[in-house]
Amino acid sequence: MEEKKVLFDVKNLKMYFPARGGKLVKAVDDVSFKIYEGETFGVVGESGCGKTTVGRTILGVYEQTSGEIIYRGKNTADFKAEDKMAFSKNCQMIFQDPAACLDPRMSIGTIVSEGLTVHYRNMSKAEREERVNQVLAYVGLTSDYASRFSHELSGGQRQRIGIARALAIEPGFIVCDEPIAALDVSIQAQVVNLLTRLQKELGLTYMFISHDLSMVRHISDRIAVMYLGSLVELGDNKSIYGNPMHPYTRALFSAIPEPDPYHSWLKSRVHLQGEIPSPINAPAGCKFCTRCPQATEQCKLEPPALREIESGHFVACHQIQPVNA
Amino acid sequence: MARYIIKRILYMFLVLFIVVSTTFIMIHSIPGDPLTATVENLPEATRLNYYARYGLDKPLMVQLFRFWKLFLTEGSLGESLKYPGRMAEEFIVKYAPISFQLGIWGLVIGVSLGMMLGINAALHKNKLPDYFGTFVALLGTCIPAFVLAALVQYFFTVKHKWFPTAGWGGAIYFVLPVLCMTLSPVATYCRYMKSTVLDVINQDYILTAESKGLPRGLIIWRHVLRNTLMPIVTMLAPSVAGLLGGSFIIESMFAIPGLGTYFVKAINSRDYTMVVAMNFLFTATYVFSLLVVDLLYLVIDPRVRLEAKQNRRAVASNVPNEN
Amino acid sequence: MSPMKTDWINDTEGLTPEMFVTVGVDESKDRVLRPHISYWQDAFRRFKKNKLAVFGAILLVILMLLVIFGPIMAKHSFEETNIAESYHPMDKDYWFGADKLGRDYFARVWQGGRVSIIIGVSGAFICAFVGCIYGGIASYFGGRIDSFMMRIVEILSSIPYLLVVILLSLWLDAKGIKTLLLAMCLTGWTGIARLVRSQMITLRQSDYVLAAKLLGVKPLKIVTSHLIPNTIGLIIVNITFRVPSLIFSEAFLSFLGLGIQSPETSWGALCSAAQTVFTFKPHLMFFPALCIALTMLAFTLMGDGLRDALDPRQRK
Amino acid sequence: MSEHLLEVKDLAVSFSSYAGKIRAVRGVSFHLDAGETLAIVGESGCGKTVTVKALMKLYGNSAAFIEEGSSILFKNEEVVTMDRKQLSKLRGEGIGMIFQDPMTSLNPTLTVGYQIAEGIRFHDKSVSKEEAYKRAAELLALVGIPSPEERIKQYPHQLSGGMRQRVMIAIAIACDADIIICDEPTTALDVTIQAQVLELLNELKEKTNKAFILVTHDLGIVFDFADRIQVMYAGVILERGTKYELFDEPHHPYTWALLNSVPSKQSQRKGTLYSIQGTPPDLMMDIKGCPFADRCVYCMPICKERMPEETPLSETHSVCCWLEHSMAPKVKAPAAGGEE
Repeated sequence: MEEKKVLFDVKNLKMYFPARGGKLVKAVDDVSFKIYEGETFGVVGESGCGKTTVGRTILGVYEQTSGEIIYRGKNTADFKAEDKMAFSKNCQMIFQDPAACLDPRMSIGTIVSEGLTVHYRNMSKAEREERVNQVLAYVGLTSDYASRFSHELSGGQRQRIGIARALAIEPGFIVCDEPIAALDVSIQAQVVNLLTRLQKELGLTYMFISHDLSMVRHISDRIAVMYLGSLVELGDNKSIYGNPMHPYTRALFSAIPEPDPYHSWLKSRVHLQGEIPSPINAPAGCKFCTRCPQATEQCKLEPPALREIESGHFVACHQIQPVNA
Repeated sequence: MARYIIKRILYMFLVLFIVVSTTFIMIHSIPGDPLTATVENLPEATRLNYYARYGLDKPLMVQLFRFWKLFLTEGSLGESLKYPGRMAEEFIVKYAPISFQLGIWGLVIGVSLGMMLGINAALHKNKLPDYFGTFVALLGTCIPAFVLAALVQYFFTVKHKWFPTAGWGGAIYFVLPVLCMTLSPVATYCRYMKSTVLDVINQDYILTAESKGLPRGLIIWRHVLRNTLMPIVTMLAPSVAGLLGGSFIIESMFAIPGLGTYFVKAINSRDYTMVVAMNFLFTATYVFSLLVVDLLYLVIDPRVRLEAKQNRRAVASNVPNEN
Repeated sequence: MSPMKTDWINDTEGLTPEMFVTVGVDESKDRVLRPHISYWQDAFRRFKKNKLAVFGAILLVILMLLVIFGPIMAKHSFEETNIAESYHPMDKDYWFGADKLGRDYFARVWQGGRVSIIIGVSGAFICAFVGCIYGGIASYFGGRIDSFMMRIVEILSSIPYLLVVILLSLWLDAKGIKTLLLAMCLTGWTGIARLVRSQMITLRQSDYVLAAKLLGVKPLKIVTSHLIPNTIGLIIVNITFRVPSLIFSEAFLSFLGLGIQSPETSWGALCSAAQTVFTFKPHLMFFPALCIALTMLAFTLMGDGLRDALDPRQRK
Repeated sequence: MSEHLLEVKDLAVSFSSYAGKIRAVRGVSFHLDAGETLAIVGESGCGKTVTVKALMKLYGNSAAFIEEGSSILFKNEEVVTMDRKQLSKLRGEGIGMIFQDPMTSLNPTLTVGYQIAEGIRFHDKSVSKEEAYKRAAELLALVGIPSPEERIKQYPHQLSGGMRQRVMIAIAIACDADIIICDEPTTALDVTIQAQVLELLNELKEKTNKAFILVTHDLGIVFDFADRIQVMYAGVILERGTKYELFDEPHHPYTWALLNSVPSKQSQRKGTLYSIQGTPPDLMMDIKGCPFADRCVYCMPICKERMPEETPLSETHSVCCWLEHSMAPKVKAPAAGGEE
């Protein structure tokens, strides 16, 4: 396999938000990972694990508390104005709620061409229209839609418009933030098929954030598992799903409902006690130690580092030792 | 919790201080003074004498300081400029109870009547009670209090001599003024209560209550009304302020010796002390009603209670919603 | 199990083989069927459906026409005094009769209406303008500036506005439209400032504004293309409700003698003057009072209709 | 007379809206016996929630009504014609319900204990306040909430989502209802919490002889929880059967789509998922023929003309599809999760 090109290199990213009473919500707490060009990088975790914040922070929606985000070898903190423009042209986002991500007062055509007016200033009106129609065709909609308003569309159609808006300026990287969570089962499949098709045709890189573990398994090349702001496990699809090592990952994956009457996932799952602590009062050591069946004194005191256990498979757990160590 | 309450009380005093000081400064910087407002061609010496007596010759800030010092040490609001030798608080003690009685009766009757009409309208949407509520609410918003007062006076005191025209005596003098004062709160609260009840009725927990088999009356009493109180309570403080203003007209039309009539008189005669004193009273009433509303929240809504307990101030959190 | 016809699968009566050819999904069917309407068209359609609101709008138009043309139509000027015609009864010459000084009451009522409506409308627009800018600035900068600006609003709104009016009229040593307007607007804008601020904050956190930011759209462009269009409906509704409340306040202040001074007049001033002779000449009170009531009614009904038409929560 | 605990016949429910009548449920018949679990599966807007709410005439403030000709027999008593008093008894004592969103389904201004106890006290007037709260605490313990004595004094916002859903379950079983309706009970919950809540429901199922109706869009949780499944679409039942029958030999193209649009362990990564084109029909319209016809890849001209009748395939399995007809082409179900 040839050397993969690194698109994003995220190092020790921390994103804290001020909370009531002078406390801090540690939404993302010391997370490092790389995203390679052309891959789908899946991020999974339960609510409050910081997966959305990670996605938004690397796109520059929030200014990180600390840590570095290196985009194509350049630190985003050192970006000049033209770098920022190039970055925003190249890195886009798809949102969870298709109803909320479209301005109700704008026609679909205006929404889709919004980015064109910024990044393709020289385009004539006719060219812009043509581009809008072309992008709409990409996502499987006719040019009739350009003059419509979002309230006239169904949920699945709106999500396609959200995708078309991002695609219009020909980005290379798209953060998909729970793009299917608000959709019906049959529509989910439509959107996921569209995303995989577009990736093949346009060579896109995705960061696919979702709590739907079976969809992430379906679409991702590499997967990061997050728990309470920390990255607990990172690896390629096969090793994460085939050989989950972190106790949380194991519990999480065993709780994926399997549509199979002959095999009860419910009974065979790894049982987890208790619930996720609030990110304001997260445990000092390993974030998972309050619920982990294997937790020791060390886990309570010391946060585990993310170590490479197998080639390309990283786990943050004191109890798991590298294979060839 | 105690810290929260103390904080709110301190804040109340701060607002009161700022508002009263501002009005003090504003009114003392008005061109013209009490003396020239009443007597013309006054000898200069008399004028300066008069100023010296009331300390009006001092710089504004000194006057302000003296005012607060007097209030804090002796609880006095100063000597009336128009009635020498009489203190402002004497007037307040004498006339305020009448105004407050009128205001409180108007508010209590208006709010409760309005709420009842509103609830009924919401529970019988698109039926007779709903139309009736809408009609009353429209009537209340469209007819100014002074027009109603004039009509009421005409019909009940001139045409049919059922009530005394004006003045102040027993309970009978009370009826018409209070009636006129209730109209506006009835309308406001009827409208507001209707929309709030409709909001609450569509909440999921009402469905939960229904699924337990509870009868409609119990659901309305226990689940609907309790949750409509929050927004209604929020409106009370502005209502108190509105009624105080409204009582001015009613008092003057029914010749009731309340503070309202006095206020206008005091202003026209440039009686600074009286104006500041009365403004003090009005602002204090308003700010105090804001405090009461805040404390009522504590009683009604356990969420606010919990926050107060943990002594947190509401800060808009910008943590993204994760789902 | 309920009994079912099991022979249904073999019942071929009336069926032809052509009916059983697989045709699959007709792709062209996946199109929007609903009629194509923009946001404002939709709002207008909704407004038209509300009969009461349409009634309010028509009523308002009639009142406006009367206010504009009433003083012209009258046979006498509203200022022209004629003691000989004091309390002239209603007849062909004096349609609404005459007042104590023999001035044509018809002309005075509509002239008063001009003043009342000018105060209401311009006051509402001034309040909206100031409030929008203030609320917009507070929400745009956020943080400390925002909370400081909102504290000021809080304190300003705890000053009874009656006091402000009185103080101002004394301070400026003038009673009249300008003083009234200034006084009512001095504290009147706080409500809309709060409204605009909270709406802007909500909008700024919305996904579509975030999407625009990520597309690299400049902040000012976001304000003009997303924030303002999505707040405008709210502001329109607020203005519609503020107009009658200002007319009401004006009437109230004029009634107390703090407002418009003779020979200029307003509906409130007319009511105030008529109050003393109410028992003998009730019509002098009736006309201006009715005008106030009808104007209030028109604006309230229209405001209700506009709110229902423009409120995005009601959209389906 | 019916030998079943619950027997529903030709149930049709409509809403009146300003734009016209929305026919949400269009003639649904099914039954339920004590101790068994029935799942109603379908996408949003298919009428599954409306159907189960109709079982206790629970519409809240919406303008829904049951059409004439519908019949719901609960223990041989007609629910459709019940008056308020009978309904009060039915709700809580006969049928209990768990709602989708535990964050909004509990009254924020009342304590958890009160909300459990009020149902108990209303249905059994002889229970004192103390006893009712004691029972509430016992119920909380039963649904797996630690230190129940303290929890009953707490307000809903002090509990996490999973805890609140447990409280909802306690409320539903407080008066010993015969049927527990679970309306999307885990949709709003995280995966690990979902498993905990489902396990609790499974425990309750095993411990008691209650009948359960599970309403969900998630096929994953259906197979582990239900005995029988019925698939709903646009207000009608398209296919029904035991979970084994539906999993092994689904007959309706819509069932195929539902089963295959979710990627499974076996499905090929990044392959095309089996998807359905288009969107469900507008329920305001009259639907001639099969409601799924417009989106069905096997659609035939007859499908758009006439609604197919229910074809029994076994004692428990039946399907409504023209493909079953002797004149229709023989179609094989697509393989799970593969490429089309």
